[in-house]
Amino acid sequence: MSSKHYSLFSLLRETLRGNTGWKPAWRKASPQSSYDVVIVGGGGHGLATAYYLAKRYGMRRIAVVEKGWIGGGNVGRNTTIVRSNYLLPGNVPFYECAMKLWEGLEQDINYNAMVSQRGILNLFHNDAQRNAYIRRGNSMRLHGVDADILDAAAVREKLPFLNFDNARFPIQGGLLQQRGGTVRHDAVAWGYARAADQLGVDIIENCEVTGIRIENGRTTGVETSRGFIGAGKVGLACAGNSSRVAAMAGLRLPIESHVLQAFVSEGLKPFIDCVVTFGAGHFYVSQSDKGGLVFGGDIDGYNSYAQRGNLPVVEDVISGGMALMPRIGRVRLLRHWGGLMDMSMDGSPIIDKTPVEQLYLNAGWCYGGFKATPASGLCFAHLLARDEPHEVATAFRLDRFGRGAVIDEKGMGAQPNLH
Amino acid sequence: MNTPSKLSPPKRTRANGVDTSKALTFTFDGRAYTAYEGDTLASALLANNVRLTGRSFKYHRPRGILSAGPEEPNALMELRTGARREPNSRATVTEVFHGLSAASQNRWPSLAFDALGVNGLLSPVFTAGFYYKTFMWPACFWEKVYEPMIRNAAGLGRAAKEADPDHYEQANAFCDVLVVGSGPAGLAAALSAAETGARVILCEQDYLTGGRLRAENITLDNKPAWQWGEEVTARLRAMPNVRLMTRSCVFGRYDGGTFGVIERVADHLPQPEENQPRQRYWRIVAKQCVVATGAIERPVVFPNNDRPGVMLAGSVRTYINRYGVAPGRKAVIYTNNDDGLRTVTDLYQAGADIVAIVDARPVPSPLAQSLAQQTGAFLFPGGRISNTLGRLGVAAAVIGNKAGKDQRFACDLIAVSGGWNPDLALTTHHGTRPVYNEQIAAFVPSIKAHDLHIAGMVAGTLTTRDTLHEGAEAGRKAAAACGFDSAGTTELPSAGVDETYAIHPTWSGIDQTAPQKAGKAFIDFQNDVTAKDVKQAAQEGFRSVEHLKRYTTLGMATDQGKTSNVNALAMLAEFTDRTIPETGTTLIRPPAQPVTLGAIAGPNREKHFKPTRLPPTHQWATEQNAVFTSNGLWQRAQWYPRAGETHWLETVNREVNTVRNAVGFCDVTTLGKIDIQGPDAASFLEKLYVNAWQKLAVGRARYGLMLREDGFAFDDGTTARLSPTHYVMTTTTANAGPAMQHLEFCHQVLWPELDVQFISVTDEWAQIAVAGPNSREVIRQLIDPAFDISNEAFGYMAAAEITICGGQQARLFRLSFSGELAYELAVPARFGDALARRLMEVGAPYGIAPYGTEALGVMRIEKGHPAGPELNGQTTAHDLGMGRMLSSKKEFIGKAMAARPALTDPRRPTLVGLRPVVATDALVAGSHLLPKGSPASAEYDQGWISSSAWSPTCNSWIALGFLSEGPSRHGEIIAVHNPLSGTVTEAEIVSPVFVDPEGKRLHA
Amino acid sequence: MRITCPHCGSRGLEEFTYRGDATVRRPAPDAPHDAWVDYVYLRDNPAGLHKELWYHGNGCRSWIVAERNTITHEIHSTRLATEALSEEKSGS
Amino acid sequence: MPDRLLATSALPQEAYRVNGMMLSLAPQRVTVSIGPFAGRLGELNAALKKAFKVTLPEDFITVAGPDGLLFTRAAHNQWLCSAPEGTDLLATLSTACQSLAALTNQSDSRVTLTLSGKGAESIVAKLVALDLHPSVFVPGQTALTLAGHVPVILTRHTDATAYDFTVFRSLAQSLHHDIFAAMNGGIPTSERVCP
Ligand SMILES: Cc1cc2nc3c(=O)[nH]c(=O)nc-3n(C[C@H](O)[C@H](O)[C@H](O)COP(=O)(O)OP(=O)(O)OC[C@H]3O[C@@H](n4cnc5c(N)ncnc54)[C@H](O)[C@@H]3O)c2cc1C
Ligand SMILES: NC(=O)c1ccc[n+]([C@@H]2O[C@H](COP(=O)([O-])OP(=O)(O)OC[C@H]3O[C@@H](n4cnc5c(N)ncnc54)[C@H](O)[C@@H]3O)[C@@H](O)[C@H]2O)c1
Ligand SMILES: Cc1cc2nc3c(=O)[nH]c(=O)nc-3n(C[C@H](O)[C@H](O)[C@H](O)COP(=O)(O)O)c2cc1C
Ligand SMILES: [Zn+2]
Repeated sequence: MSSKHYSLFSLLRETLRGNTGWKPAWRKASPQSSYDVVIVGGGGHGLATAYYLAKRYGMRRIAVVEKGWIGGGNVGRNTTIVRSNYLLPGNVPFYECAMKLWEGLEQDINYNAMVSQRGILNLFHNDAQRNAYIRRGNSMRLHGVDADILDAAAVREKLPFLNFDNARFPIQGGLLQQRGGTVRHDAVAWGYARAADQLGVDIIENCEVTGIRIENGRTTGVETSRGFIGAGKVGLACAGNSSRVAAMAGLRLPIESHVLQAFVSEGLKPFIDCVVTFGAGHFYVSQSDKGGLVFGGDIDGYNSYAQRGNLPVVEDVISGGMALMPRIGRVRLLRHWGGLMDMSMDGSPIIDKTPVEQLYLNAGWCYGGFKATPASGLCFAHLLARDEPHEVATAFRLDRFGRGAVIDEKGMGAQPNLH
Repeated sequence: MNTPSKLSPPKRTRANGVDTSKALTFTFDGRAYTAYEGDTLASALLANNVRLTGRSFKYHRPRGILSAGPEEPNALMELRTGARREPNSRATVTEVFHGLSAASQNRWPSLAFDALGVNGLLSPVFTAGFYYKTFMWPACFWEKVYEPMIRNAAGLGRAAKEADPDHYEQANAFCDVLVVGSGPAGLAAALSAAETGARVILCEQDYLTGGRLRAENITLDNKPAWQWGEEVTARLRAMPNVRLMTRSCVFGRYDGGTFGVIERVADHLPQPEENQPRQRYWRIVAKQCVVATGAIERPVVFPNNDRPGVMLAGSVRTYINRYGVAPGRKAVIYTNNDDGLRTVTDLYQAGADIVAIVDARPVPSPLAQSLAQQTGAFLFPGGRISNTLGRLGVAAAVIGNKAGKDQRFACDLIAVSGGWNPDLALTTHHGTRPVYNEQIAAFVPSIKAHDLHIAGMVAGTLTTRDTLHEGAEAGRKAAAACGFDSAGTTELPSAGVDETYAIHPTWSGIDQTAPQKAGKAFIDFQNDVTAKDVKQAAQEGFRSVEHLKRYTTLGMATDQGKTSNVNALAMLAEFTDRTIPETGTTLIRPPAQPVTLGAIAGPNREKHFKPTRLPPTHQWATEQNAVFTSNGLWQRAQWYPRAGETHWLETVNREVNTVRNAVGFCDVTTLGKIDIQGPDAASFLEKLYVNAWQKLAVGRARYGLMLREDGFAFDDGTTARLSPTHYVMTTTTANAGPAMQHLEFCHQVLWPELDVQFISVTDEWAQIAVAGPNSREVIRQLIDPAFDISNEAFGYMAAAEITICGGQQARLFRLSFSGELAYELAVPARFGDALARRLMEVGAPYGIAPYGTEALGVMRIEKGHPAGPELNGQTTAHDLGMGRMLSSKKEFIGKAMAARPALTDPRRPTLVGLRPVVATDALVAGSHLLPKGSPASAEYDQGWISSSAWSPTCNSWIALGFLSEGPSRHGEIIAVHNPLSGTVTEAEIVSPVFVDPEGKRLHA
Repeated sequence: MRITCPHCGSRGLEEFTYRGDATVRRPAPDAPHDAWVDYVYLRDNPAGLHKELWYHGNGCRSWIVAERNTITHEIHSTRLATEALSEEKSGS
Repeated sequence: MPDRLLATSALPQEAYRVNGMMLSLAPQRVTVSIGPFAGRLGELNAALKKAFKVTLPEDFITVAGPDGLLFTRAAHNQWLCSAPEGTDLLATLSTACQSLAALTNQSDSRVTLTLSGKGAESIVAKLVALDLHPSVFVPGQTALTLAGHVPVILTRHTDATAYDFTVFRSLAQSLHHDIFAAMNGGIPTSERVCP
């Protein structure tokens, strides 16, 4: 038996063998001349799509083409928060579908992605925020999603070190989703890649899509840095680069690309055992299994493809952290980085066909697409296989902007940098 | 100082950086030791023969001091105690002060005996990425068993438990030329730039300038090189155009020539002096920058290369020359380049025995031969160290000769040099990856930027002489780019002997055929990543350097791979049959060194996290014992409790009743006020608001609603016309800023042809609402007799400029948010306080009382006025029951998109009032509305409650909400679901106007 | 990042607010629905030079059209929106 | 006839002194904003020239007219004109400018704090991200900028070591606290204090 299946047993056996039997987690595939489906983008969404296409929809001859190394995009640079605490009916069932898939992920793909349901607590600091969270929590409950409202005393019991007594905006309570939490980001990419690979999907790294070939209004394949690859269907899952790739097919999207930064502190003995978001500033935090405080805040706020941010946001985020947790004053920042957000005009995603035949789009995830990964993959696979939206993704249509059926959780309107 | 003799450190010789006349005492793990001023914690521990300083992250291996700088991966400690506890502090850059207490971390029960050292035994299982392959069964065990186990072992030091008691500052500085680093390159650069007259800032992270000049036993102008450094430093300090910042680390290069810098103002003191910041975060904006950050030495990878006593060769020299401490008495030197051989000389001169010189280069080095002869050391040309022995530190080295035969040598120090890596972090922060330079076997900066110059060791330049020249040249060029030209050239000292640096890289440093027999060969010390892990990762397909990093955690520790990255990727290249350039290197990100979070936040903490805006009556309200609440940045009185009132609701009910039955007043200054003037002012308003404005009469006000361009409601308020070309607009408190921005956008970008001017007058006018049936009488007491405010002369929605109190200029508006007869009276802000006091006086006979935002809120709900919760950015004019306000006769912002089908769908939830069937059943805002009798499930969800209150006027709970087809459902009983609290309440759908629907009161 | 306000000179990012693409033009009131959808929602979102609107709200309150490279963040030019637009209207 | 209302200051009158510097409330002045209507700047300047022998400064500086009048550029198309307490400035300007500009009373909108003393520049530098070098931010110059999170009109006195922070009245206490905290923190040792 090869060391393909992961388990404690295989681990022990390999230990005895000096760890010489491990196989590559996924093959280094080279492009074939054509596939039934080519997914552009080896991020979480692209890889999950390929996996579900093969696993649930029985498709074969699938390729994922990735311009760099898989997981080098946002799936590998996000703050790992998963939750389904949404308000609007277009969103809740979809994110809850994702949450359920996370809950069974390890067994499904035989990879420990460390899905950790340690809870997510959104703090509120005034009555209006509280009422908005009650509305949201109730919406979740009506959709069968877990939600609880904590008052200030309950929050204090849970996280006694937050700033309760000397705060500019005192904590009044929080909305807790206990099933929310974190998932080890890289493992999601690697786990889906490995699982898809085992079902025969070609994962082609260092292969940049440079053009989309369209003949008679119909997509026939993609031009890449490694040559033309023919495709029955092409699915775009390029996150922050969606507009650039869609432009290859002459499409303009309701999307702007923005930078979001993330931060990690030096490793510390664990003291935060859930995800906390500050309601009076731009700050959210969790503590990784290595001990680093992983945190973030607002987007930098201007169009960018640079994958790095600027100082004002660094200051804004860190002062939010200090306002919330004055005990971290002497803790040090270890590293900060950025990712490219595909900020849509209403802050919600798009999983839909495009006006170009056989070209499909999965985009507009803003800063919240990591939590969506399994459902996004499933629904995109469904759309690619069946040519109709999955039942939990019926709201994510491209024409919703024209119709006015926008899904605007924050009520910020058509300005991507405000979502 | 009276210290026991057994504590006195060995005599320091030649130390150019410590003052041996000033002894200090500090403790490490509770034991007291002596140090001198100028010592780092590391140099002091070494001087006291303390070698074991920490435990590694994963295997809890004993670790000692590896380096003498910020790259230190091993000697991390908790400094200070209590609220000032500072985890993960590198002993190598910690200045000792009298009374410093340091403690080792990540060990239990003690540093010498660490129970988790057993992890080392499990290391064959704990291979790269092992956790991805297991802990999956049973599923529920992850959160309950496995993860807690992992988290129990996670982390290094402990964050303080209490709020940081120190304070921090931010500051800005600007210059022509920023020079980073004060080694020979940086000093020469700063000098040559400064001599042109350019404004120069020199930042050095160390507390002393000089860089390697202090570490090396070399001369400049026939004097010890460090003396030249001190002279130049003194000259720079004296120049008026130079700012010299020591203890200041440039941690990041950001866009637009902006650099982030942390100055450690008081870390070398027991605690900051009163009011002194602990650290200061600088934003430095430089037109040009010279990066002269030097280089970091690489360790060599060999089995058990992590024992305390294995130290970087260059750091050994630093301890000898700068601190006067020889880190060992019997030394083995292991090098693959000439630079490492200097350590032989320095150690020998410091009185140490040189046991062996292992020169890994295949071609024997003549320098090594002569040094061996001179020192009597065994020489192993082409040799390697195949193992080390010792329990809590090195006791012997096993050295293999060229032929592979092993020999064992007792020693207490192994000085290693695998070559030098330019410290090029700042050159990569914009994403430029460095390129590999074969000659020095290291990555060098590749960046080409018009505002960045690179000089010295960081550029890969090796000799002191070249470094000096390159520095001076860089400084000159940088200054010239700012328009400063110098006639002369900077005078540079003459360097002594030319150093040589012939390197032959020894990447794996281990016998590839049997790498792990002897023990683990560490690459990343802190994260315990070994050569074997790299090999396994490659085997599992993690061939990209970035994959390798993430799969093995190599380079992700507090040192960010400063000593490990290049060794690792070179080894990966070997394992995957690629060249080093093909393999590439991982991206370096800011901060160049870990920076204190408190410093970045600066003074913006606790109560000063954000500024506070105070309305003009704040002081008065404080005297009235008001309870305050934040409304954006504003502090507003929420209610005014009186003696005997036991619950806030009692107070609020009284305030509401006072307004409804007598008269109350409330400071509404916080509403945005914009003065709009110009021939096109009316046309401008027509564009902004959905409703018509041209025909509004002078002296009248009108309610207006603004949409966003996407057709959803943006803001509302009343706007009054003071003259044909003059209006005053009010906005909500929350949208005062955004509205101003919106107006500027409309004026400058959309309709620049409109001749209109506007300016905020929010702060200019103290505006107080006076409401209640007695309000007219109260206003009459104030108003000058010339003005007639009878209902006939000054009806509902009238507006006038008047005088009060004997000539005081004021504005009076007859507006009502409460639904009562009401006015808003505005006076210049400085009179706001006096106006409140006067209202109390003149209103007393009429039963006046102040009311706060809570009563205001209750009354606006009673009257059905939308506010923030209704104008939440998701609602349309139609939803708010204002669909008919949308003018069909004119163009306005949002008109086109408001007509989209989904926005005009009659099934959209629309504003309604709700009244519980049982008056005392609370209606909770945020509850959802479902048809009576339907299951609590989203498919039956028809709306929600946006605002609710106990209405003392109706003697019932009341609420505003949005309900599908609401207006046609008045009278229906609906179920109000609040599953969060498990309650379902029945309520009747009613008109949103609960009080005085005919508007009699406000027209009274 | 620093932006040169034509009035105030070089200032830090924190003084400005962003509004995105400066090339979109508000359609005529009677323009077809699609033109409005385009204007409000669709963007080129280029990687490279981008003409964009910034508001110097914590300064002189000017709206500024900046040409900025979205890959390098380098700003090539800044102009007052009023001037840039009036030029466009006069066709120069 | 009721008594006149008494004015209240947004901040206590007393000056704060620390580390050789002083933070004080500048004397209250009367202020009116001038917003020239479209295409009327030329006429307006001519009218101002006639009435006060000055024109609105194109640069962000303050120019002095007769009787203690000061004109400061205060936005892209707005100026603030101030005069000593007691002047009926709005009337004076209305006469002079007729309908060439929007005039709005701003006397109570803002409060001016003066920071003076040796080293004041380094305190300003803690709050304001502007190059304060006297060759760049020259004496007499004005900048609309942020002091920390608070928008201000910053003016350097002609005697170079004093600065005026003109701030919205509601934010005056907050800014006062911030400046005072910065003063307390002292002058950075790397600072070159202009004599
Ligand atoms: C800092 C940060 C924090 C975040 N935090 C969270 C969080 O806490 N919770 C959450 O739910 N979400 C979070 N997100 C958002 C989330 O990471 C993304 O929405 C999600 O990962 C996007 O989907 P993806 O994984 O498929 O994207 P990616 O991983 O970005 O995948 C897209 C891939 O497409 C590839 N590609 C692009 N163009 C081409 C081309 N021409 N040819 C071939 N390949 C191409 C890219 O290289 C990339 O690998 C965060 C994002 C960032 C940056
Ligand atoms: N020939 C050889 O084998 C060899 C090898 C190594 C060094 N050297 C010698 O070392 C010297 C190198 O001179 P140099 O000036 O290039 O380097 P340096 O190491 O002397 O000086 C660099 C300085 O920059 C500082 N620094 C680094 N990063 C910083 C940051 N982010 N912020 C603030 N300060 C920072 C360091 O503390 C240090 O003081 C030369 O004399 C050279 O000959 C020679
Ligand atoms: C959840 C999470 C935790 C991280 N923890 C660490 C860490 O402990 N140490 C570290 O060096 N980097 C850490 N990183 C950051 C990565 O090193 C890296 O910066 C990030 O994946 C983006 O890649 P890039 O910087 O190469 O662009 C972490 C990243 C994420 C998403
Ligand atoms: Zn400006």
